[in-house]
Amino acid sequence: MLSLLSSLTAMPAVPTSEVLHPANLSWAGFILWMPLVSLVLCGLCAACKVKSKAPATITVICLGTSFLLTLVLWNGYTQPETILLFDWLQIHWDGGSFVANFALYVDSLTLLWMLFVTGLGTLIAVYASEYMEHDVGKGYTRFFAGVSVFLFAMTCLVMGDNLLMLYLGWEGVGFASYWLIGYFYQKPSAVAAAKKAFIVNRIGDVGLALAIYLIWSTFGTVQYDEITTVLQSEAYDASFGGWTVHAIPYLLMLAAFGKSAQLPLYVWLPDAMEGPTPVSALIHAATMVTAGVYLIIRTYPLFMLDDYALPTVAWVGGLTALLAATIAMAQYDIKRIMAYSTISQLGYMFLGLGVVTSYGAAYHVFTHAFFKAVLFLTCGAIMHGFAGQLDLRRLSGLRKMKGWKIVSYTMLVGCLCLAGFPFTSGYFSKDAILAEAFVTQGPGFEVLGWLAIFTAGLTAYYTFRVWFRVCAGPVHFEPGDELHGEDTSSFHPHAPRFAINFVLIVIALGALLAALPYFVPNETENLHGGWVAEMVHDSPARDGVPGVIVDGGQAEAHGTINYEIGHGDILGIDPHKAMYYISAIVGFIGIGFALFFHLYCRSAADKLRGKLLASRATRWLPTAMEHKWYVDEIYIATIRSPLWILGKIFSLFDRYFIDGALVNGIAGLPRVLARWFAPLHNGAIQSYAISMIGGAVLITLLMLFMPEIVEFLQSLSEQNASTEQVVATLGGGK
Amino acid sequence: MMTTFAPSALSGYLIVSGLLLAIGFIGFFVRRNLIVMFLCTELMFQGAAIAFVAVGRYYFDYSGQVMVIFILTVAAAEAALALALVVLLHRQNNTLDADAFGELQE
Amino acid sequence: MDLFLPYIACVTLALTMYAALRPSPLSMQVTMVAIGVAASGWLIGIVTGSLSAFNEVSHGIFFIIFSLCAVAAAIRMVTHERPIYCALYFVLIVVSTAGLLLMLEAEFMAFALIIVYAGAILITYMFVLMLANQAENPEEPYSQAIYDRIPREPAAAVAIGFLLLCLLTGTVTGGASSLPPEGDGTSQWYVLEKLSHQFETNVLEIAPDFAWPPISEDGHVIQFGSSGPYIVSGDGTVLELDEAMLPTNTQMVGWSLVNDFPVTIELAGVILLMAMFGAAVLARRAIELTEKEKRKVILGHDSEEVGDDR
Amino acid sequence: MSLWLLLLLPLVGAVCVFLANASIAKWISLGVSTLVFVLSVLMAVQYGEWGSAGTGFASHVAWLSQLGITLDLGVDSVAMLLVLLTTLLTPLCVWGSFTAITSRRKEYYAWLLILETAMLGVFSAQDLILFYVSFELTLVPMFFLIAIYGGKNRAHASVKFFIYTFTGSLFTLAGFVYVAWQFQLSQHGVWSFAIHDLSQFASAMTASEQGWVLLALLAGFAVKIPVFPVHTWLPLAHTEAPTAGSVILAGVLLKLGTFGVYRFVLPMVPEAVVAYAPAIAILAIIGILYAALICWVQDDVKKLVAYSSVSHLGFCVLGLIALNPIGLEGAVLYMINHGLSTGALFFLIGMMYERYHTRDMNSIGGLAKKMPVWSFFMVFFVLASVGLPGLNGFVSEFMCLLGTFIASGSAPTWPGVLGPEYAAIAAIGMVLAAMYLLIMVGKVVFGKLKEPDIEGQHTNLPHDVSPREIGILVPLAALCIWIGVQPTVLTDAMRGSVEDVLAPYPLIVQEQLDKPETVIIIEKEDTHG
Repeated sequence: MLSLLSSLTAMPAVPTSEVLHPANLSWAGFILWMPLVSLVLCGLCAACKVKSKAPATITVICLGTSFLLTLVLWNGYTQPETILLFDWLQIHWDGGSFVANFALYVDSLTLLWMLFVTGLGTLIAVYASEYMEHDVGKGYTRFFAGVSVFLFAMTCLVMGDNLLMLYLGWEGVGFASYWLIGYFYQKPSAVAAAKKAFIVNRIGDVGLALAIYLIWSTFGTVQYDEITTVLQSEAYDASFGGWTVHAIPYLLMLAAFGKSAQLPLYVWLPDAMEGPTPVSALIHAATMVTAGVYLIIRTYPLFMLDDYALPTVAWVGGLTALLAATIAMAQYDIKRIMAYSTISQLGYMFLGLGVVTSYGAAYHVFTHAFFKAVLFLTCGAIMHGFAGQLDLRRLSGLRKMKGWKIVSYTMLVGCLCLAGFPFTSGYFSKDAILAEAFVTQGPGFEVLGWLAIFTAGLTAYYTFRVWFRVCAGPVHFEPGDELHGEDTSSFHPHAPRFAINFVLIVIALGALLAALPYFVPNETENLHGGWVAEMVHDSPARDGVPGVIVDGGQAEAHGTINYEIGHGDILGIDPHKAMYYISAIVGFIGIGFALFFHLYCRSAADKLRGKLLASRATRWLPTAMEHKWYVDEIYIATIRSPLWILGKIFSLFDRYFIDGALVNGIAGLPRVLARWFAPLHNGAIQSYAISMIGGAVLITLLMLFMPEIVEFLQSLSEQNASTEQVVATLGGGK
Repeated sequence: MMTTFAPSALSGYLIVSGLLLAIGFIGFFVRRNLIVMFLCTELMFQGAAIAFVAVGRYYFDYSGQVMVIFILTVAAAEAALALALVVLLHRQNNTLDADAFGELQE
Repeated sequence: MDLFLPYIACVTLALTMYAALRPSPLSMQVTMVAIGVAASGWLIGIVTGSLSAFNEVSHGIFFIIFSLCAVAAAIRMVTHERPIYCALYFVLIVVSTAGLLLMLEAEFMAFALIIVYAGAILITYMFVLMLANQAENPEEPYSQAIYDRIPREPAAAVAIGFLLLCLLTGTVTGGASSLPPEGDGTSQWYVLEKLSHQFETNVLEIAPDFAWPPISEDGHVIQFGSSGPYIVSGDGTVLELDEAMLPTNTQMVGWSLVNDFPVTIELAGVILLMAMFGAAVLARRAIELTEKEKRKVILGHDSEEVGDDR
Repeated sequence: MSLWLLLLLPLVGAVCVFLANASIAKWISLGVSTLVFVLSVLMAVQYGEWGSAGTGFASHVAWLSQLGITLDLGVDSVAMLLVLLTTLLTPLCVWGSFTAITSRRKEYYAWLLILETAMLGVFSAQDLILFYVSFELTLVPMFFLIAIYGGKNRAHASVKFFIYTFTGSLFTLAGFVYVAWQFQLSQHGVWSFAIHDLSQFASAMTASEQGWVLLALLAGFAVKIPVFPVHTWLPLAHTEAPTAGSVILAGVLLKLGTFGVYRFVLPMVPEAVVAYAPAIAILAIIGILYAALICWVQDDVKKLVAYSSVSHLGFCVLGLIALNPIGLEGAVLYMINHGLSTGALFFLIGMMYERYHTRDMNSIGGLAKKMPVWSFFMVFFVLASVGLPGLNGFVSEFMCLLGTFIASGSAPTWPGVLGPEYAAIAAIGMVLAAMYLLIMVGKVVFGKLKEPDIEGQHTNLPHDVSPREIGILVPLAALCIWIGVQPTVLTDAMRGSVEDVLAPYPLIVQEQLDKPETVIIIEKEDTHG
């Protein structure tokens, strides 16, 4: 509320020159303010100890308003606009300034992101109003306040017109994530997961902060449009910025990898599933984790400045996708499977960015947001209904149970999309990335392409492993441990009611319809890829849109980078066409394996596992996969524990060496000296007399021999001077 | 008119005064009887008095003798007060040992 | 070698002092005092040079006698284990000092010293000593209190004391030659000038027809010529002045006291007064009164009932 | 003259408190300190030098004119901001002590008010001696606050606090006197202790002289800040001090050191600052990382926050010696922000301690269930401390690091002697800060409810924070948000003073940068010859 007020009252101290302030767009600020209003109202609810569903209503209305405003903004969008809300951080001095206003930058990329962020946000808030109802009066308000904070921060992140706004949102979503993961704050694992998420993200944040410093010191600004202007200006040449332009993309990468859970910073995301499921769906699947992708797309021109920046992104993305997929195959907790699947899909997106198809990445973000939200929300519904049961071995045949049909079939939709089943949205978006891996020439991109195709197969397998286990097969279930006073034997699943079902259907439809934009004809010439491509094309990331020749001007000016587009092929066929068939085949193979092992012959899966475990040569494979390749353990052993031990050592060092030996030692010196002189002050008057006389004698002696002493000292200094003179003469002589 | 006074004669007087001062000091330090200690300070006063008068004589300056008058004054005052204190202390501890009054000592 | 002779004397004296401070029989004590006196005499002799340094030989002889007497008495006083004897030896010191002062033509001070010290202060000391010291058996060799018999750290005291003495000796022997020139005695004549009544009387006694007052020049009436001081009258008569006209030493001291140190003498008076008060307050003995007696003092009668409000 | 009113009012209040009945002492001191706060706010409104380099409310009173010592007062905009911080925190401290202090109340409140006078004196002194006297005068009330009202080990802590900081500042005095003496020699015996005169004079001294003066000044200020190797008094003093003492200590007293650097070290000895800046920066960075790692393994919440002060002020020092406006403005902002957020954290820990009589993280936990409002504020201020954007800590931390980052020799307008590598290493501190503070929150606020056995130590305080305690926290929280959202108001306000202080630096840095190369060349020639 306070910041809202100040935004209204704050007068810009220094007029910002570049902002043409179209009055008709200033209402766009309310996209940002509505979540904040919701937060404040939720806060009031908390203060008044409201014990109803009012917070949910408020949040849904506010977020819905945001979504509607976004729609209106999109509808009226013609060209990029900067909308100044208020002056935030403006430091001017003699010879420079650092300006980061609280301003919005609305271009098509922003709108693309905002549409699904606010849309999904609203829907998931509706879902949560039912999902969280058992907490009404206790954590209900807290939950919706957290969601509001998240939406506010995410809006800042996406809509901010400068990197500092992005940083604000960046840390803000991290904090909201901390807040919501730690929602069940009495559960130690939830608290630990929240902490882990925040701290790991913080590592990325440091990268972002340093990148901002570098960008500012290189370009003199942190505003996106001005950076672009500098890059296109004449001041830009091969020697521009020196080493800094090569360091910037790697620092940004660090930030993106942290937020989007890529190697080596992905470890927080699986643990983040400790939060309520709507949170997992909204934050840890659909929106927040795509912030890294957004960051890289937003700063795509900067990535073009270094030869190895984008290949690095590609390789990290590809490897993450593979690693996460292998882990997902061996997990039993369906929510965790979805988490690893998210990491894997995010890996695809980075792969897409790396192989210079920002369009593909953005499109995958878009489709993934829908189908992964569906998957998480169905998981949530199952968890809600079966008292926290998430183990796929203890659930079966859901689709045959009364009231669970919608859940089962929406989940099927999600699975199909995720597996890349032909003509679903995931099929098109994934193909856009895979094909481009073969199109673009880069270090090992072809290998990456094949790896990604293999991973697609794994994806199809683990996805349908879940669905066949949980929704198909004979009816069987065991409740989880979150029984609210119910007995295990008399347990009845709580089938989801209207709100959840409604949201599931809407989002599932969205997931299916997300394929449509691919076919929407766009107005720009020579542009494939439909609506999303157009949205990306209007942004700084247009280099990665098919049909557009990479604007090699900047890149070539800088070095040897040369992404040749359109020359690659796959087995002699045009990659885009080939990929339609290859990925369909791979998907079917994956689904086929899942069908065999998890529907028709479930015992075979256990047998296979048993066989693998029995043989010494292959034992490591399932063990390592089930233990997530021991990455957490490795991190603890190599980073956390050594640092902790270092802290302990420092603590002891501080106490015993610096404080004990140095400080107290020095402070103890006077005491030691005093021990020598203390006998002089023994209280006997005669000893005082003796010291008095002794002093008098000394002083008299000094006075008597003063001339001699002075003479002696003079002779000494003369000697010194003469030595110096000698030295000086010698030195001078040389 | 007074006759002049040779420097070597002055030296003689000063040496005597120094002897008295030194012996008085030794006495003050070694003796433990409070009253004798005071007597020793008086002895040091004597030494000082001789030095004052001798130097005054050397310069025909009578301030030296005036100083001796003040020394007498101080000695008298000191005797009165110190002896009063000694009487008081003796009443308390029934001893004149200076070392016996060490309560304020650390 | 001559340079070190005084110090050798000092060291001898120091060793003697140290020996004398140890508890020892009387004969030993006497021997030590004798050696000490001899060493002191030697020291004084070295410093003074010869008796010719004094204006008259008798002065020199008396100086030697008095000073050795004083030193001997001082050594004895410091080393004697019976406080009464210490006090008596101190009387001897005072008398010797008075003698030395006489040699220095400070008659007033000499007698004042004897009167005030020997007559007043020392008597007080004796009283207190007798008051405080328990009567002891004079026959018993070690009947004195232990704190009178055992000295405290004589070695350190002797060391420091004689370091002091050596220093003084050094100063005196080394510094006598560098002293500023001695006075010429003109100051006495100027004092006479100011004692105008006495001056006039004395002058008119010698030369009754002198035209008083004389002419002053450079602010002074008395002028110094080659043959001594003279004054010039208004009519140009010159009168040579005689030394007998000078004010006496005592007069000079008095003049110096009231002319040069008027405030100091006031202060001395205050100090004495305070000392008197202080001594009275300190030595006052608190009288222990019972409740009954207090009540009697306060109320003026011996009533049990009144004022009993406990 | 109004500064005099500001200075003397608490003193008069202290006398009144001392004379009054013990039961109303707290109300008197609350009234007086609030009055002072209102007065200072009015002054801030009237203050005419915002944004410029001038000194406002200047007044001249002669004191020891033979030595040129005066009682001149006056505040530049940075000092004015710190005056506001002081006058804000003092009434809050008084208010916060209402229930915590039950014995010897009169003296307590009197000492607090005297402390306020001393702190205001430091910020508003225009005379070195007056500054020094005020600087040392802060020790006395603080000493008694710790020694009488502190924890178990209070005697040791208070003595250590006093002697350690006092010893350091004696060197500072020596430095001051040396400069004044040299000034006197150059002025043919005319003494002056006016800060302005001496700054001008000292900056013209030779480089080696400046180096010694810098070391002398830093000896006092570095202990106060505290910089890495001389920090060990701080955790001890914080742990043992009463709540209000800790708040004042963290909120204002530590700022005396950084303010001293701003006011004296930077203008007086620019050449030496340039020469020593890398060394100081390295110490600051060591402090940031070292203290952060120590925080991690602490069990005592208060000690943790105390060490976090050491870590945080490292950023502030970096900003101070970045020698460019953004860094210095960030550092000044850091002083204020650290005062607000860490002060609030100490308040919160005090509230917890009043209820549970323990600060051990192992014996307490999950307080969110029992004290939701308290937990809310705890998390809030921890986040402010961690540097969440939108709150105050972020802005200053960001500016300090940015200042350090761009303070390389190649910077066009404000060359410095630090650079990206310093900022990059210091930025690790941001991760560590999040780590230890969130671990602390995770243990104390979240998790399963764990309460120590408080039998026999019943307090009549409510479970959760009382309205009075909320009243203390809300202004601080509001300021945290306001500064986070509108930092430009403050940075604009201090710009003139900051640039005035930094004005001579670009030239000196440039000279310094040119110098080492020539030296190297000479050495090379020597070896060849």
